[in-house]
Amino acid sequence: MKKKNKAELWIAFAAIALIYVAVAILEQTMDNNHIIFTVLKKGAIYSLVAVSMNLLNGFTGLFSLGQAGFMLIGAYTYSIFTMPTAVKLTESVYKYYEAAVKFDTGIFVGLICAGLAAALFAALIGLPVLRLKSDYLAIASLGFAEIIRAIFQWDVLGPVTNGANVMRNYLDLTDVKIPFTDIPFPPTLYVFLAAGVCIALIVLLINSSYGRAFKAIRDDEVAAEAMGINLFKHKEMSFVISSFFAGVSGALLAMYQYTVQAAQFKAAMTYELLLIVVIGGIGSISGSCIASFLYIAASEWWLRGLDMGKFLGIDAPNLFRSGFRRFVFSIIIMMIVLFFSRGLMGDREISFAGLIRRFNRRQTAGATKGGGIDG
Amino acid sequence: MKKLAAILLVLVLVVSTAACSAPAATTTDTAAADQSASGNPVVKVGVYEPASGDNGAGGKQETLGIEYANDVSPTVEINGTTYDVQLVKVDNESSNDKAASAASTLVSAGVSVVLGSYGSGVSIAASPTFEAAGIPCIGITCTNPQVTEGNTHYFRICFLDPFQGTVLANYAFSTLGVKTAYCLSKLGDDYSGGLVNYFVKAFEALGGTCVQDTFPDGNSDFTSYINNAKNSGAEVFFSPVSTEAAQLIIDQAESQSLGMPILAGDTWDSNVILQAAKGKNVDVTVTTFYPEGANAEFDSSFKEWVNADATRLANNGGDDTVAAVTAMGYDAYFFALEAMKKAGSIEPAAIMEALWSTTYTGVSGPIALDQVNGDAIRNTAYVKHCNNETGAWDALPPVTIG
Amino acid sequence: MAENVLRLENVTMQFGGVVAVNNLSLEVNKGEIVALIGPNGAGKTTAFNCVTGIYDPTNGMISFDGKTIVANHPRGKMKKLYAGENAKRYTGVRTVDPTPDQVTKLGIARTFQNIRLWKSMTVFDNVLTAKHMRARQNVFSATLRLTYQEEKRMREETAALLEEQNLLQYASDLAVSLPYGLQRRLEIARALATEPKLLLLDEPAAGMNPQETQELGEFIVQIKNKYQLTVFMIEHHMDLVMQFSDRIYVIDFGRLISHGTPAVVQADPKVINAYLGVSE
Amino acid sequence: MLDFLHANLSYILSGISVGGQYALIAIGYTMVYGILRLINFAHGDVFMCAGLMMVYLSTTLPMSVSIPLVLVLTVLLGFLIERAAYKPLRTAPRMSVMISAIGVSYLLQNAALYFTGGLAKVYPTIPWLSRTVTIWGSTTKMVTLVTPILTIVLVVLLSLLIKYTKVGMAMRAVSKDFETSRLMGIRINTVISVTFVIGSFLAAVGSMLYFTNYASVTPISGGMPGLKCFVAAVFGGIGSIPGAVIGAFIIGIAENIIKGGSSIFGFGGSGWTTFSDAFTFALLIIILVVKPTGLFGEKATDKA
Repeated sequence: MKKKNKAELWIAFAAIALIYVAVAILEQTMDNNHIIFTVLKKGAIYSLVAVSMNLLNGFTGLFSLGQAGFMLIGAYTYSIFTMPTAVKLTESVYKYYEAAVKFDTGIFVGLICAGLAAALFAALIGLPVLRLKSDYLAIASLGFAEIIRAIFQWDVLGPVTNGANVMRNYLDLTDVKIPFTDIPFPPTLYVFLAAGVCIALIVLLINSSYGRAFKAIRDDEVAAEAMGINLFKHKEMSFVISSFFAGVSGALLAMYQYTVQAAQFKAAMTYELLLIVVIGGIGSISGSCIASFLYIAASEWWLRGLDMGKFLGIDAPNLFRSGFRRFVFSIIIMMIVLFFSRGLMGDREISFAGLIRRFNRRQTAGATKGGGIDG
Repeated sequence: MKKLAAILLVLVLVVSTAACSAPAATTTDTAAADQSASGNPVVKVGVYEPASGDNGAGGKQETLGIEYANDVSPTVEINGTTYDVQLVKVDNESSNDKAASAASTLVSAGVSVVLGSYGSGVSIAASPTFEAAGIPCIGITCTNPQVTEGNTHYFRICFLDPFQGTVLANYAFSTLGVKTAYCLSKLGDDYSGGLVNYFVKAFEALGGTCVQDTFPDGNSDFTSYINNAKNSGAEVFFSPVSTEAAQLIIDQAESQSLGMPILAGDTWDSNVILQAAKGKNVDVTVTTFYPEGANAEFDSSFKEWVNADATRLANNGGDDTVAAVTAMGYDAYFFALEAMKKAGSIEPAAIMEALWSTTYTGVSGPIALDQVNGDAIRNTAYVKHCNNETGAWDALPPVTIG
Repeated sequence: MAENVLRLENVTMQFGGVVAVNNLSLEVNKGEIVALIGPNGAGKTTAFNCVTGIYDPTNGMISFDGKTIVANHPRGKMKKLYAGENAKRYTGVRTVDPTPDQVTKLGIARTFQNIRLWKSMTVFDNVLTAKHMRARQNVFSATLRLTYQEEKRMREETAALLEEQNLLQYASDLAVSLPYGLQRRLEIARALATEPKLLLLDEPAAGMNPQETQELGEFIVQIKNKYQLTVFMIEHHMDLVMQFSDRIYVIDFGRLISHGTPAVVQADPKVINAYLGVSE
Repeated sequence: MLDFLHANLSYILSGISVGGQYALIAIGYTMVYGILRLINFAHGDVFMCAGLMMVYLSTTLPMSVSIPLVLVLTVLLGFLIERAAYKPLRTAPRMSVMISAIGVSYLLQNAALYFTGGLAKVYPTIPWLSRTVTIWGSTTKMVTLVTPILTIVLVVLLSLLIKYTKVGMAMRAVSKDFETSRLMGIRINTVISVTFVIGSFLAAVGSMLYFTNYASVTPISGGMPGLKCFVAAVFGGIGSIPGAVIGAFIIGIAENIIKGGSSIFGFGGSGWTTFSDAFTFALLIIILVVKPTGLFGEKATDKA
């Protein structure tokens, strides 16, 4: 049994390595303005948030809807930290306020601080919120996300957050350099690496003793507590870690978008993420990743034609007008929710043994428990 | 039930396979200059405008101007070659967070130049995406200075908020003779926030005082703001917000009997406002880029074009009023063509270079750009007053500064 | 007198106006197998829940290994509502209200009346997860696999424990896919994985036939000796209780009505009345 | 005190008015939650759809026809949503149903976005309700006065219905114990449908009052009011109808006082309005932490 697991692991590593090589090659050979790079970058960022949300909702069984709030904290922390001091001192961004933060950091430090800031807020919010049960937790975390948004828009904090106005001119994806050189780092590959490392850490966590404790809490809180698992400590841990990665992904989103504004991080964003998690399968890391890329590709690329008058070569500007894409998209989502309520992957992970088994149509008893992992 | 489920399943499959085959269709479009039906090479012009959300109404009117111009002049001759001009339209949904992805759609469609957007916020938010792709943009009616400040790819053909704010402050202080103004802007909105800021600066410099307030996104209850204005002792209500909010403000101003004139910027120059204010006891004055009637020829031919098609008429708000933004959109299109001719190329980089020295005389007046930020040198704003009986604009004397 | 491991002193648990456990005092000595019996609804599981920290008793004290682990007196609304005895006795005592995991950490493990295994986990993971509490690691070292030796040790111990329970062959099956009897046994194995000194079994023989019950009894004695445990159980199967327990406590309507060796209890008319109803 | 009240009467009037409208929506949330333990995220969007129906119907039909028609259509919409999106998931985990609710909300918003073209629609004027009246020096619309009265009348009627009719008793039974009620032969599906019908009806009435006051309907018009009404329901104690009504009035009034904060209290400038929405959620979190069952909620018994 152990040997087979190891083989699976190596195949998974090889598959992931292959994906990275493919991304690197694609980026060097194709026109970088092609929409596919938008999909890849945004998809990777959404994968990270979806996985972090899955850690909380899928693996620990905490139905939290605060993800957008933590992304906001991450995005703002990152933009405040990495905006060059010279930019802060001129009027170009802080138009109506005098910037209070008078230092700047590099990208890496910025990303870490983004995660830490989100984690810190999560630790504070977790104290009251995590004692609540299911729906109440959902609605309270949603409420906290809204409060965070209001705080970041408050004009009293303007010298730090630029009030409700746009943050820009911080270090973005085009500012990433290959270490010790001045050569720009391929942006898509960078996003993939950053998100990949984070997701790998989450996978390691889930497969560790702590991950098992989280699952125990999800399956049966009373039994978990009776077996010596401190509920609050572990819930808080899961919440803080999930928020850390939500913060990092917020920072990555800020890097990708070039500009960031608090108004973006509404409840609708959390719903969108939740739908991604559900489409991928609650409790499946690979499902969340696949669903993120599909979701982004569909909304940004494949279905765009529905909005722009022309789809599949059919020219019908009166039918395919603005908004049709989202209408069709929401119907598809509704069908997935109703008819495939377990999502693409259920709570399983992609595994090659599983794929081969399915291919051979030989269903064995153990088929539901593939052991491989995939980024 | 099962049957229904099966049918739905098939439907999903069809849609998703359709979705999967769609990229083939879009990728063929991405080459920069392919052949059109007429056999001419094509130059793509991106239309980056909101068609939905807060600024949807204005965005549609601005787009109409561009479409009309495209109808009038569907080709352009560059260095002896005739190109068909193809408009690539994308809806930025008036939302800053949709800006980046809408912009990258245009970038990946291979446009040579981008026109828009109505609303400064989305322009600022999308600016870096266009910058990274090296595509020049021409702001049509986005008046916030930050759109063009500190960059070399964003240009603009209208006046700026510091100018507009000053005009409005002068109008309030000198013409209306008021000393206290209540200023309402939308939280996190660059346009209204910026204009209020410049208005306040100018108004206070004249010796007046201002009370400022903001409302959050999605707010539709303005009664408390109107009461705030009344209680603050203000004599004028300055709210240069989106037309969406404007409708509500006008409606609630009447029911709460605001009792003071309302002053606003270019966004309110819209038939949406006229329709909302018609027959109501409100006093609305706005500043704008172009007064209807300034160019009779343009007005009448545009009206004819709009009335010829029900969709156009709907996009223009249901009547054939000529909005200032429409005239500006019309001018922006020709300004872009002029730049292409000057550049002698459809390469974005060449057009960007040429834009600095492009000049053009449009229906809204002569356009030339300054050499600092690429802003139009304009010193005239038109002032209009809403006639509550006829539901039309009455022109007041235009204001020229400097 | 033998050293007592668990000691309940005037424990009263009142929900609103209902007194579920009334002034219960009992002792469990080291190395004993003690049974708590009583008719349905007598308050047995409630008493267990007071010990394991799921409930916070309204009044009374519980000590384990000579240390007070639970102490409470009527507070707040209960001050007025309290219908039990000895209300004033513990007012001076500092309130101790542990969470279940703290109790488990002290060395009290339990099973549940209605089996509560972790549904989505394999047999192996069910036991392995119970070892989490005593693992010497933190979240960083565990995630980054810095303490992989600890993990290895836990896995080896889990395998050994399963082997001993004859469950190793099912290690990679889902826990809930096991037959009922094995699920009970797995629950005991999981409790053992927390390295307890005192094992609380809530109706371990529920739903078993006489033969299985007999085997279970022998098994309990066997693990008791092997791990030097003390066992305190709730049980309805009188065969099991009479044959294997050293002492028995009988409660009815939350009150202790009898206690002593199986022979003594069996002969007590109060016990017979409680089970069969008073025949006056 | 009286002076203060007089000076700020207009804020309080707006608060009472919007509070009453919130109450009508909040009842829908609290009833559905009471019975299905489901946060019906789509309820706010049903409210928005009722507004849009009115906009479209009134262009061709007279008011006397469109008002009842809107009520009927909204009820139908609520009924259909329950049948299509919630009923198939009756045995699924609660989280799935909640996600389905989010999906329906997303669908309704996007459908509205497509059909309206993303533009705000002007709500028609309902003649009598839109009249301007002056009370004690404050001007307002007739609807401001009508709302609280109508709300209270409807709530009383609803309470009577729940207390004395057979279906009302069934509702109470189902909300106490879903499984046992089913075993006792109560037709669960009928009860649930009736709940949705009542909820949607009240939302439709609420939409008429709300949009008469704030006469523009956009696809996201239902979002914020929906969320606030849910908060009102939680605040009052979910499952409790008087609780939802009182919660809604408190939130409506408090929100308007905060919007007028700088004028009423004389300090803080425009900082107040930033928090007018956040305040609602702060209130929610405070009540959840201090008294998780809300003001009038019953304590849920949890089996260990």
